[in-house]
Amino acid sequence: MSLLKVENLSKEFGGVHAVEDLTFSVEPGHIHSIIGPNGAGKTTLFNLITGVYTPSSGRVLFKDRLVSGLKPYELAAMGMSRTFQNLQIFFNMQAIENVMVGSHLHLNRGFLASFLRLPNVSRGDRECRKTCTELMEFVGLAKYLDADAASMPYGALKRLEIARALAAKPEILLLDEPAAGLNATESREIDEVIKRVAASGITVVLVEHDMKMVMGISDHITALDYGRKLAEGTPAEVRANPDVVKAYLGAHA
Amino acid sequence: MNFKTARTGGLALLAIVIAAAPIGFSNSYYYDVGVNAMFNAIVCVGLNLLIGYAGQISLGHAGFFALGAYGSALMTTNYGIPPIGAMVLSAAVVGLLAFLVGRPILKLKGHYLAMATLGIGIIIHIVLKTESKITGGPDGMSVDNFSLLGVTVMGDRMWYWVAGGLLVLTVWLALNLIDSPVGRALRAVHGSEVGAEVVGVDTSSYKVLVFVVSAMFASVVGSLFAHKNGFITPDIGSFFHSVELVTMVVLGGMASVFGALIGAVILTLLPQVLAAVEQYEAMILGAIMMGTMIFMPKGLLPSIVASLKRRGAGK
Amino acid sequence: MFAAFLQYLFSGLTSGAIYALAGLGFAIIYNASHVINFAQGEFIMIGGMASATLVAAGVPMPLAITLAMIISMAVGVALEKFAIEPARNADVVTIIIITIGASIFMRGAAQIIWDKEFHSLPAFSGEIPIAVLGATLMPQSLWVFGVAAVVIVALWWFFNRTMFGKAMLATSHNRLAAQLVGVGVKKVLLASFALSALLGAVGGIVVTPITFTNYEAGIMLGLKGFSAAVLGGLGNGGGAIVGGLIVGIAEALASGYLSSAYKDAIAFVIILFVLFFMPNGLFGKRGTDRV
Amino acid sequence: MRDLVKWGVVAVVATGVCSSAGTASAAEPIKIGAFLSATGPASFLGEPEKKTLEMYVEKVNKAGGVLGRKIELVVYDDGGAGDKASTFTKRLIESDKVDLLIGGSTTGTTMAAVPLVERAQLPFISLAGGVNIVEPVKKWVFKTPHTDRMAAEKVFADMKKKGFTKVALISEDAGFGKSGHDQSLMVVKNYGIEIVADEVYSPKDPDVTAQLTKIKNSPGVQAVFNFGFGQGPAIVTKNFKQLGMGVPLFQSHGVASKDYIKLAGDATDGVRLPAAGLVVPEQLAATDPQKPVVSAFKKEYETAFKSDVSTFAGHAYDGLQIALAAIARAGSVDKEKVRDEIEKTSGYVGTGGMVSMTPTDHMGLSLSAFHMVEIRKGEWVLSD
Repeated sequence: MSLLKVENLSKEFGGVHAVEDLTFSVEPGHIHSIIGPNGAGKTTLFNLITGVYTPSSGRVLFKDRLVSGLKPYELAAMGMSRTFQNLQIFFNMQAIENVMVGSHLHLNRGFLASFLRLPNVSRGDRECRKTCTELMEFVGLAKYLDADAASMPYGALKRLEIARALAAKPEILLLDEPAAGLNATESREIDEVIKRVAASGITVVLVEHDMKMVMGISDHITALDYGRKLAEGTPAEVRANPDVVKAYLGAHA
Repeated sequence: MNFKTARTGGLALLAIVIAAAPIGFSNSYYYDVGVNAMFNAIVCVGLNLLIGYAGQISLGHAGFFALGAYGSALMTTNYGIPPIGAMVLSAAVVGLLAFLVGRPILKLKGHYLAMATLGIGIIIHIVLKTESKITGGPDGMSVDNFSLLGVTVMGDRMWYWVAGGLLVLTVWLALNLIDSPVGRALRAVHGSEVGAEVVGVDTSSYKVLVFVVSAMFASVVGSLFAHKNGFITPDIGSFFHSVELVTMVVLGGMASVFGALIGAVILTLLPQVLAAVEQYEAMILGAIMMGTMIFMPKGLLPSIVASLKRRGAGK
Repeated sequence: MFAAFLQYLFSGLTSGAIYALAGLGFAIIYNASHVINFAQGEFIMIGGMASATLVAAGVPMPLAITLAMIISMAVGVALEKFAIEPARNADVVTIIIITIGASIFMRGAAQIIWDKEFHSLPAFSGEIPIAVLGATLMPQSLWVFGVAAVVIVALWWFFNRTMFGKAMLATSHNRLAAQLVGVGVKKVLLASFALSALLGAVGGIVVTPITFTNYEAGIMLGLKGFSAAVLGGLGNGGGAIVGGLIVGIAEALASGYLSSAYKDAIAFVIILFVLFFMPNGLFGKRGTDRV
Repeated sequence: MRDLVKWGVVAVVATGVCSSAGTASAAEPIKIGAFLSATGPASFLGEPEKKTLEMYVEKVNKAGGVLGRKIELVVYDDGGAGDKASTFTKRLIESDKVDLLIGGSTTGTTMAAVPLVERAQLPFISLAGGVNIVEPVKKWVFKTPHTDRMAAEKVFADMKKKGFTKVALISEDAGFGKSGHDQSLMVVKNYGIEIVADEVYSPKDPDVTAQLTKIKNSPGVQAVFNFGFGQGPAIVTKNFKQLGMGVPLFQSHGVASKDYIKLAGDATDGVRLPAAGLVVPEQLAATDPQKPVVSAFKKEYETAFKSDVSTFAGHAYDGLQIALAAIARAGSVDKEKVRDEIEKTSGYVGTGGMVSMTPTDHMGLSLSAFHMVEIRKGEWVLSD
């Protein structure tokens, strides 16, 4: 049974099809990568799946439930979380607080309880701080535990977003170019993190340009071009697909 | 860690300052100014939850303040409702109104939100001015004393301790809130709405929530202000008062509970101090506002704290 | 019945054109710097007060008008140089408070430099009303329409046909890119303040024979101008004009057909409704968040 | 450098706060406190009032003061806001420890101060027009200007004399016009006059032809009455002429200042309004006891400030004179005695008319204190 199904999904912006009639599914436990040249519609696809955009047509099923049209926070409650290509960090907060926001759904969110700081709120916060500390260590941010988000370098912020997404305890995690802008060492570290995430049983959907990384860790790959599906299969199959090669290297290849 | 020490230390300091300030008060005028400063501080701490923490501007909060004041005045005078009941009812009505307008309004961003809240405030002001049969119009209306359980709050000294107690309570509540799951969600809304959404924060509800809460803060203080002053005019709901409240928050320091408090106190005292320079009052007030914001763009308290930290680090 | 409607329309157009001129000033500065200048109304006041007092002091009208425009521009440049420029990286709200502080400062200065009394200018073309289909219009209102029209054309020409104007627009779209191609951002900001101060002064001068002026005249005009600019969609000059006219006409029709006591409230209700359905105003750019 | 400036700002704020704490000590002079709307929407009233008080206190002091003591005047600007007026009243009472209070340029600011002066038991002379200031009578509260109601009554009496029975009302929605409007509606029936149109404008509206057109199209309107002050009535008057309304325009005493004529120009021709003798001193009958008083005041004010005198300045003058006379009669600044003496003010001839107060009348002006004045070719013409 597929965890996530995308069926005939389309999105147009003022007549331009960013995503067109796209169908694929993601199996539980997999690392499923979406690849394609710039402008292929990968980020738009993520935005459609996570409820940031509403589709022009087609549908998205998550855990066999129709979810297109739901808000991102509703999807988060169902177990879907993500990171962003353009960082969406809370720069007005500390690093650890960023991660703690990720645990939002798992804490006492009663307004009066928060206002009066009832014992269970402080207890929940203490425990949350502990798990979030572990998560930051998990993604390799141990030295930023006391830092303000605004003072952290780009590479660390990328990982901070992953930690935040993990704090929501998702069943499926969508990572939008987690290695973009990172140097080789940092990329390798992210690579490790993703593998460990997958090993912990979380399904990962990955958009990434770093082909070495994609080919190395993916169970399954969907290749897009101009919003349409170009090819699909195991890394080896996709690598061998002539259309993919053409799309990446141009018609002369 | 940081939060905890700031919370207990700050609260204690605040309580000490409030308790000790009257040593320098030679008569009840000082108490009066003190009460006004603390009333403004309560409104601003509430407003700061909206502006500083959740990052949503409102140029209409004086309207909610005025509704609280007139609600209490009308309910106690015309219907014999006890002041505490009138205060709670007014706050409930204001909360409901804020909820109803908040839903559509808070979808707007930045200057558009400023315009919409400004419009709400002005509409409230116009109604209070025009319906003179009920509100007394621009000439105002008088309000009875505040009494609870047979005790009547009268005189500036008594009000001073009531306002002081409420201010400490408000600061305590606000500090609790910002360091809680709800508070972090609010700050996350400021940081990145979509970032907050994807980890499960229903941002539009939280924006409405904090809008309602800050409006109710303003309403409660409005009610108390009406009882304390004994007479209210629609000016308290004017656009200028709204701008004044926002200025207090921004000047003192956005996203800082104590900053908003300090901003409120300073801007309440300033006109009293500047009254001595008569016609230069407006120029000096304007210059102080500009100067503070140019040299301390983050507001008084955050800038001072940052510069102390720098100095500490430099040693 | 039609004559009454036409008269309401004229009334609305007169007020609306005044609001539109005020709104344009907001739009220009917003365009170049994304700053909302709450001291815009004070430029209008300065234009009106300076010209009125100079004329009263015996200075010939054309010279008085020129001087008033220069004074206002100087104030605009000074505001940018000493208050906006040093804080240009600050939060939007911080800059708003700076401009509010500036408006308080200017009002305070005006009451000392001039006085607190009302001043007027003689109407440019006399005071004999023009009758149109049973309604009447003052010649000065035509001056306001005419000046508004000339200003719009001039601005269009400036922003679309001159190098510097194009550079100003470019800065608004992308500051970094503008810098890369060698457009001085600082110069653009300075120019935008000078330009909108000039525009404010022109507005102040041409409306003073109708509305009179005193040191506080800028408050209301600033508020209405802001409403006009937001209703039309920030950063869109044409939008500010349309927004101003809508506010003015809405007020006049509301006074005529509904309730004059609630005309201002009705105008704000209209603005609120527009914003509910068009969160970026009538002609504002749609903001798309890239995530 | 930046830090220096930063701390400079803090220091200025801090020293300012401290220095204000060290004032207030009762000394020899008689202290008169005033809170006036010298800025804000009512500065039209407050500014001339403030100038007048300052000028005459100085004059009295040059002449040796009262009871051999100098007068010290403490003035605060409430900006027309009730809450500010309330705080400044408290400051005048508690910190400045004034012996007597003058002020409240508007009814709203006056009423905000009333509960405070009643509690503090301090003689208080208001300069505002609202009838509710002295009705019901409050022990410590007096006022000098005519009430809005008297202005309305004077106008309606004049209309009745001219045979008008259907009139339109157009008033500003801020303090002065709003309470004038409400008072007008209250008394109009006594004159057999019907209000057939009732329109409102905001003090800063650039154009009111819409409201006037509505009035014009209301059937049977024989005259229009405008209640307001500042630039509003001038715009009403100009628009009135523009539309060729074809009926007489009546204004309130709110426009009884030359500024109005200056602003509205020849559109004011034929406008009628109730005004104190102050605006037409030279036209008063030689036997009129007001004639010398108002002539002198007008001359002094206009030479001192190079601007035309307004009736609002006169209110302040009257308030000060009544207060000083009462203090002189009381022989001390004993609050109870001064209050009693103010209440006994009788036959005082001021700029507003003959003032004779009683325990039930804390204003002491009669309708005869008002004259009907018509504007002809930019000049006030007495036209009772």
